[in-house]
Amino acid sequence: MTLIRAGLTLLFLLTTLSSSGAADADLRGIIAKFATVTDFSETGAVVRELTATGDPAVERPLAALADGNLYVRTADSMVLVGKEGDGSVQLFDPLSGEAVGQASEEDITKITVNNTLRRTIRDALGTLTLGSKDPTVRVAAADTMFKTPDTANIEPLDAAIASESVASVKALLEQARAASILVSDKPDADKLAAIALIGARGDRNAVSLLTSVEASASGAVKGAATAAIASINSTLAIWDAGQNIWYGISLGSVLLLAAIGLAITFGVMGVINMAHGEMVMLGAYTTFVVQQVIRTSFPGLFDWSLVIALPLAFLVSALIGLVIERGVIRFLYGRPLETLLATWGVSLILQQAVRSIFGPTNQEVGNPSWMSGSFAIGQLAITWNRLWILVFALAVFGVLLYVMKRTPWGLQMRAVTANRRMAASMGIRTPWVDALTFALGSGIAGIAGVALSQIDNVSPNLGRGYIIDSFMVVVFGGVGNLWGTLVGAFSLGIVNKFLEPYAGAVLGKIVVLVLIILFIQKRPRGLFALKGRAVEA
Amino acid sequence: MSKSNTILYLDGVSVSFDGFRAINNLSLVLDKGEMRAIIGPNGAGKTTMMDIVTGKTRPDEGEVFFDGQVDLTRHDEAEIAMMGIGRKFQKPTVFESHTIEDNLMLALKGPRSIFPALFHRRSAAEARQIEDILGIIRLGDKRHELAANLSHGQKQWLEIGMLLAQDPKLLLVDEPVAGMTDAETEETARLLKDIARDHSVIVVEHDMHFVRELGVKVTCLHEGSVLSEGTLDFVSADERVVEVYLGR
Amino acid sequence: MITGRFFAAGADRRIAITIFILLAAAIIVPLLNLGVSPASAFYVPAYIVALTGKYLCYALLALALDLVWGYCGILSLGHGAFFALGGYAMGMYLMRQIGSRGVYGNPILPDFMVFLNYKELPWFWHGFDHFWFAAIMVLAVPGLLAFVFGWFAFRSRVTGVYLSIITQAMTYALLLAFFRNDMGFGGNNGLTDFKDILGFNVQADATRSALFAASAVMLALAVFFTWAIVGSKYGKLLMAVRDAESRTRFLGWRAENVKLFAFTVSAVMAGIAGALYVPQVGIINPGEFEPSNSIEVVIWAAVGGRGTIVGPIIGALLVNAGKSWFTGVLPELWLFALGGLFVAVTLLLPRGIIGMWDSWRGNAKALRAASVAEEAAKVAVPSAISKRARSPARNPGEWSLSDPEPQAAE
Amino acid sequence: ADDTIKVGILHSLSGTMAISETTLKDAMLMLIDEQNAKGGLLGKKLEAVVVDPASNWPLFAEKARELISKDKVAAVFGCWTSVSRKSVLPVFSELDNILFYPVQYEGEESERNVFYTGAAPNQQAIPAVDYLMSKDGGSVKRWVLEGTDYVYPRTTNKILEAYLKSKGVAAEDIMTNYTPFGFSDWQTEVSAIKKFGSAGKKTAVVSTVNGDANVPFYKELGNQGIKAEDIPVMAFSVGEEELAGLDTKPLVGHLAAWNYFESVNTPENKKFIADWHKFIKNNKRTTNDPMEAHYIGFNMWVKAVEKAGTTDPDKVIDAMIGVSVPNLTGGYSTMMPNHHITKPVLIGEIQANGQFETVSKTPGLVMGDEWSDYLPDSKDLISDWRKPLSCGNFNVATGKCGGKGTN
Amino acid sequence: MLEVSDATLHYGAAQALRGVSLKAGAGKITCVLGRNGVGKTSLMRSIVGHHRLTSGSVAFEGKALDRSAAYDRARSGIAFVPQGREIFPLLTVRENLESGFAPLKRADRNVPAHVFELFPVLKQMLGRRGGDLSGGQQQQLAIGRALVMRPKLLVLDEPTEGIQPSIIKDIGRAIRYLRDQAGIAVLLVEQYLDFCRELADEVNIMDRGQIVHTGPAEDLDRADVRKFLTV
Ligand SMILES: Nc1ncnc2c1ncn2[C@@H]1O[C@H](COP(=O)(O)OP(=O)(O)OP(=O)(O)O)[C@@H](O)[C@H]1O
Ligand SMILES: Nc1ncnc2c1ncn2[C@@H]1O[C@H](COP(=O)(O)OP(=O)(O)OP(=O)(O)O)[C@@H](O)[C@H]1O
Ligand SMILES: NC(N)=O
Ligand SMILES: [Mg+2]
Ligand SMILES: [Mg+2]
Repeated sequence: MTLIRAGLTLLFLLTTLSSSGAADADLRGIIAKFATVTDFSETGAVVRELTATGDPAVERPLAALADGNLYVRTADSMVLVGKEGDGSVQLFDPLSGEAVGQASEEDITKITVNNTLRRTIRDALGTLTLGSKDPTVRVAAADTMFKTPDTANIEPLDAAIASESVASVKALLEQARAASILVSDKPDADKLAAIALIGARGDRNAVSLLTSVEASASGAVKGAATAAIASINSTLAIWDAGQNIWYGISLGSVLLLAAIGLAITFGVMGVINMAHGEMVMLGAYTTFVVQQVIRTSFPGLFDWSLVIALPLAFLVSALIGLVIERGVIRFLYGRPLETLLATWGVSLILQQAVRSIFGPTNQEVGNPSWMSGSFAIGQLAITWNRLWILVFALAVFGVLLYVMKRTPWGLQMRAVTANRRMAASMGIRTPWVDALTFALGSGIAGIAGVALSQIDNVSPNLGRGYIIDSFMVVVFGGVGNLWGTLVGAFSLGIVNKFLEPYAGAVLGKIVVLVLIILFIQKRPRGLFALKGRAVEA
Repeated sequence: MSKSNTILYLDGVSVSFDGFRAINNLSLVLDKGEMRAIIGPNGAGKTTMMDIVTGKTRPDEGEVFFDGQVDLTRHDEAEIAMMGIGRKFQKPTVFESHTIEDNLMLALKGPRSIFPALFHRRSAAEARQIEDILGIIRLGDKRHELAANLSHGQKQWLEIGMLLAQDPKLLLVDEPVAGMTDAETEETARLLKDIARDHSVIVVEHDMHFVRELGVKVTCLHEGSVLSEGTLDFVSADERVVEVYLGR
Repeated sequence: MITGRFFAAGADRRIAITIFILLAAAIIVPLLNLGVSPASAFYVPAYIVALTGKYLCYALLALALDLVWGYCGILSLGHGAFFALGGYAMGMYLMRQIGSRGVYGNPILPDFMVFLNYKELPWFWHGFDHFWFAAIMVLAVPGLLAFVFGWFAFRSRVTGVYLSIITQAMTYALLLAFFRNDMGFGGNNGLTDFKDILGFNVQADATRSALFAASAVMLALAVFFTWAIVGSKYGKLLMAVRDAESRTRFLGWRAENVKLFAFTVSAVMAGIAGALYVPQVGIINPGEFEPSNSIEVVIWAAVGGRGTIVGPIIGALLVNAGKSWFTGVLPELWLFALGGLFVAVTLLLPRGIIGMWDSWRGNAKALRAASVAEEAAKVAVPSAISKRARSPARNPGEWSLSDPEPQAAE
Repeated sequence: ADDTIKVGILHSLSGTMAISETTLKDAMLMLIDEQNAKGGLLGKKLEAVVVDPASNWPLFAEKARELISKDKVAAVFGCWTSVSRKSVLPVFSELDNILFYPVQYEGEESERNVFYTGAAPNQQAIPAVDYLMSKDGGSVKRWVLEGTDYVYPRTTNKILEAYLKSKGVAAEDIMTNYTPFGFSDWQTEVSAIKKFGSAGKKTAVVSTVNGDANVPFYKELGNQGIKAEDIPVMAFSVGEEELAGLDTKPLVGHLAAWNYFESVNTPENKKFIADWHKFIKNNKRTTNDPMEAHYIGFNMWVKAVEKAGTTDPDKVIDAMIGVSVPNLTGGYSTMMPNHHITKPVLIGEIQANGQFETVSKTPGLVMGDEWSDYLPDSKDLISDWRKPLSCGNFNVATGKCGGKGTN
Repeated sequence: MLEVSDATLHYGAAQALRGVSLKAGAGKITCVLGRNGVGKTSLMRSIVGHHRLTSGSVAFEGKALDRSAAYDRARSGIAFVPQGREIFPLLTVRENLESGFAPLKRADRNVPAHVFELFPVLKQMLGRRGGDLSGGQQQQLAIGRALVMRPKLLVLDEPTEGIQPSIIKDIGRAIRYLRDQAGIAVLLVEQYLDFCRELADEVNIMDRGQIVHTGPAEDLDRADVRKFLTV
């Protein structure tokens, strides 16, 4: 490792002195050696040789190698960058990047890499790209160098700091430099300053670095490191609590989404809807089908796939819900318990139908780019998919609440489910209201499926995984009360996530269940229990 | 006021629901063996008062004593019923999937724990009692029918029958003649007067003919407290009662 | 006294027939298995004995559930837990009977404890080397759990769907707990590899026949006891509590005790079913706590006709036989068949097989029992919807005739 | 009737395990078809008897009994989870039939009537950890053992813990965590891994997370940005089938240890894949390790039946030992006296196309070790089903068959 | 306006109505009396469509209703105040009233002022849940709710049950007002003889599932008529 560093430093110096770099032919000579490597250590050796040339031009072949895109053409042992298309591979020159034709997969051999090599290349590229024009690349470089401190990094970093114009990048570079100072034999004063700088960074990487300093250093430096670690850890503890809340909220939003359709079909209509989970599943499969069509026919629209899937999933599930209501449920009003039996049967049928049509295995539903990755608020990493699911869950909740409380349809729904016969005598078309209400609940389950496809398996078993939790949420919150479902979902989510770090996921879940049981003793009609004569009936 | 000779003693009782005061500083005393008629506008708190006495609703404040010494606020429905307070509900509530006879059997006075019930066999005395009650409520020919199949008025009668079977010391009767014909109303009045000979009774009714028939002291509630009390003539002459209740 | 009633003229003929069939089966099936040559047309293969023995245990479980659900309106979605606990108690006995015949040859510790590095038997495993102790535990553990659980829940007046869901939470929590290897019950693999029961080889045909006979007799006994309970004044009270709980309170009955008794008895019955089940299937694993298992029990009872004694038994036998058969002949489509069956039963036989049978025969008395079942609906769903459930009693299967009038004690 | 030889297939086609097991049922049907195309066995056609034990353990036992007693099958290929195997074991020994069990498992078992064609812990877990400790594997110093809470992960982790400690890993450098079946909210766990991994030592996760829980686990790993270069995850239950439900681009470099990868480049494998695609009529369907195990097991059975000249289980069981058939990774697998087979161990990295790329392969074949050398109570046990020993738990210390006995 | 002819109704095996024929004309108050359990409620429920007649027919404004559902009957102008109130317990008083908007045109969707004049308590309690009201208040709500529908035929099943005397008088005035001003038909089941006598244009007396007498209100004083009402 240090050897590479030394080489890199040399290279850095060379490149800064003479920007022309090593001769093109030399590089090609080295690259050609990839054609004959037989194992990872040989590949590693070639990589080292390549980086030692110090030519920024090596970035292209190295990056390709790390991404698994470097190939050897069997016919002439040429080493080329490849880009997989359908059926064939586009080939490019590794240095110039010019297209040099196509090949089928049989005609070329991929040069394999493993994690160790990938990391080596990444580190090497990190240093190489310290002078990149793109600030994000420089940030990445600084980050890499922070995580892999080395005395040899100090000088290139000094140079980079001197020429850095963006203040935030500069701070990162300085931290990277401080990291390297800590592993150097610089005087303690420098190291103390470095610790202060790193302490200010306040993240886990800083703790990780300081921990190793603490272990190796002595005297004032050790003390400073200990103090810095303690101070970072105490702030991190606060962030941890914040993180638990966030995890709880996001788990809550998933529970809410899963349960909210049930809050209609069960909570409002009183149908013990065991097929609810399958409605969610249908929504997820709709997403899958939409993405399949997009992948094969309109690849450009992939980022829109969820937006397209939402209304479709609603329609698919609502339609199936409508069929179930007209075909089965409507004969069971007044016999709510039998709905359990019938919908259980329906759920078996739907599950098996999906299994027969799509197969028993998981289907791949991709995350659009805006649903991927994460961003940080302080030390809090928030993943985009969770955030969007939260926003989405709240939006669905809001709309539903509006429909139920503010529209004539909502009023009729509630009247019909309270007393179907009397509602009919008020001129309400009860069959319509029943059918549409069940379809609404089912449709909402369907759109929940779109969101859940982003974080869970899309398989015929998807629904079964949510049905118990959904009932638990609806009942815990208080049947027939939408707000109860909301608060129930979030409180169960948060309690669960606070317990998990201490009790572990299994015990945590057990504790939550026991808490639910105990809580119901205190409030036998759920969190948002309706009180008074009206309900005691 | 001395509690000792009273069967029911309410003093300063208040209860509110979500801020609405249904019973407001209500004081009411019923002597042993007395029958009292309670009238008052819809929503005056008559049913709520019964809820308080039978343990269904807990008062926010005030004293409720039974038989001079038992603090009813410390007991639950079953205990209160066991002490000897029986109730007929405003809306008839019977066990719909049981026959008329079984409804009465379950109400019959007797031990109220599980094992006696498990090994219970109907005694001749019980059978006779049920027979008598069936006669009184004129449902003898329907004795083997499910209570669910009774008309509204018949359910009223069955409830009265269950109350008789319970044989409580104090009877709370909420609107017994609602839905009855005039003839039946008279019948019911006779029946209640009969019962009142050795029981204490509170009757709530809106039917003034019926109340007159009973010929007992009348209390008129309004907005959760006593508005007027005395003989029916006295109360119906009260301007305020006419204003809020009887109408012109 | 109770027996007197049974043999009296008023005894329900159907109950008598059921008990007779069960007792006859307890004698005849073992005879046909052990005493008849395998070549004979009357020979009952051991495979069938084992299978039907298992169904009988399910039937007993369904009957136990029906006592609380059909007659008392407590829709327990956690009865599988009592069944499983009874099964575990028996499984622990059977594990201890293995002795040093386990793969590690440890005379004290069951195999799973050996390879999970247990040094000694956990305290709660003590005593299970005695059958009598295990037998007591089979009754006591489910009974006690039900008693404690019910004591809290009924006193707090948890009813309807809320009760259903906390029973479900209970079985779910137990599922997770028993999955944990740290619990000392063998984790996911559960307890298996049984050798002897009361000194007899569990694999032997004779033992299997004996277990079958025991299950049949136990079910017959349970039928008799359920019948006696349901027919007593307490049974009437049970139904009264189901229909108008608060009204019973105003008559001076302690509804919570009424329910608690039935719930505990039912849990004990379920525990016995589990205990008989385990030696016959050869394994007990936390999967038995699966909430969906408990839901299935509800479905058996519903298919057969809840609120009747024979109904749940028929439902359990039928659904499980169907499942065995379908999974063999239609391995890839059987869920369609089973799901279709459930839908069809609900639509075409609204009160289960027995309920429908009765109303076809216009049998007024049975009609009442079935209508009674209808009432149970009240438990599952809150507020007004449940109310309407009560009335199809008056005109089977047609909600429009129902009377939504709230039955509350106003 | 007597003109066919029946073969039982006991894999769940519904319920939670259908997701994994259905493929094996199809693979078996394919193998049986192919054998019939080659003329069957002992001059008779093979006939598959498929039943659905529906992911329900007692039902496994019932169906096994049905297959053997009613359908009179000559052998059964089936089960996935250990508990399903445990559930049917007594049935197989009582009715004396043969079960081929194709899935990697925790070991600690050797039954006369069962042939274990999946990996024992030493054929998967130990080599995987060895790889991670090696320079190529990144010289891992700190370990997260993440598993689903059931016997296989528990036992495997127990063995691994003992093994790691024997290699000088400190207790505080091992973090063990269990989650329930089908767990789907991995936020806390993944962030704990991240935290554990930031202690300045090279960290890896060894995952025995089972089945459905994997997809959300990997999705969360990807989203929280845990890169294989930083904290690689080595899985024992994630194969091509599981990856098919995932976008693997963010997961490139994470690892799995198996005895077979679809990507293995051998003529046998090419043919197998081609046959599979033809049989299942879908070119996208992947192959995986348990399929190979059935491939090996089935061919061994065929060979043993031919050797014995009969399908009589007793004779076939004896004939099985020593049978050697080609596996799909370019060598031969042999049935050992302990009813486990020899296999190569492959470590693969996940690629963007959902396949694994082999980054390490044991030089020779590894023999399945039923009794772990790293557990105190089983290290003295061996299994040898050859006569005259014929014992699944022979104690070399006491010289007796029947386990360890009291100590 | 409303014509019931030869209606029979069975509950399972039990017969509740035995060939009942009845007319209720527009601008008239038609009263039905009878002892408990004679079939009054059964008849009303058959008219509004809760029960399907075993035989016989119901015609409204000349159109046969036998095949139409309860909501279509409501939409054609029949409003019902059932025995036992049947208000929607979890809906607020306002929502209970608004549930009568369903058959109305958008422009008509308001609560007529006379509802609140008649039952001022409803105005005070608009936000309270229907189920929380006292029995008499619920009864007032049930009547008010029916009036919101602007019916042509108002079917009232014992509307005075549990209502305080002053409001009974108001209800009587209201019914008369509706008859005279709006010209609607009123079909009234009553036990309260005085109330009936005061209001009715015509009385029908039922006994054991049959109409045994039809005539003007004054007939109620005849002994041969009275006998049907005594025990
Ligand atoms: N749970 C509750 N929530 C809100 N208000 C309530 C509740 N229970 C009763 N009330 C109100 O309390 C008042 C008293 O009701 P109560 O039933 O006691 O009247 P009442 O005197 O029996 O009337 P009626 O003669 O109509 O039966 C009514 O205005 C009612 O609306
Ligand atoms: N749902 C039902 N099922 C079976 N029988 C019923 C049903 N409803 C009512 N009955 C019976 O039908 C007869 C008529 O009942 P109905 O309710 O029409 O009487 P009613 O004249 O309205 O009496 P009341 O004045 O008491 O309200 C009664 O004998 C009653 O027992
Ligand atoms: N054996 C397993 N993977 O359960
Ligand atoms: Mg009242
Ligand atoms: Mg009536």
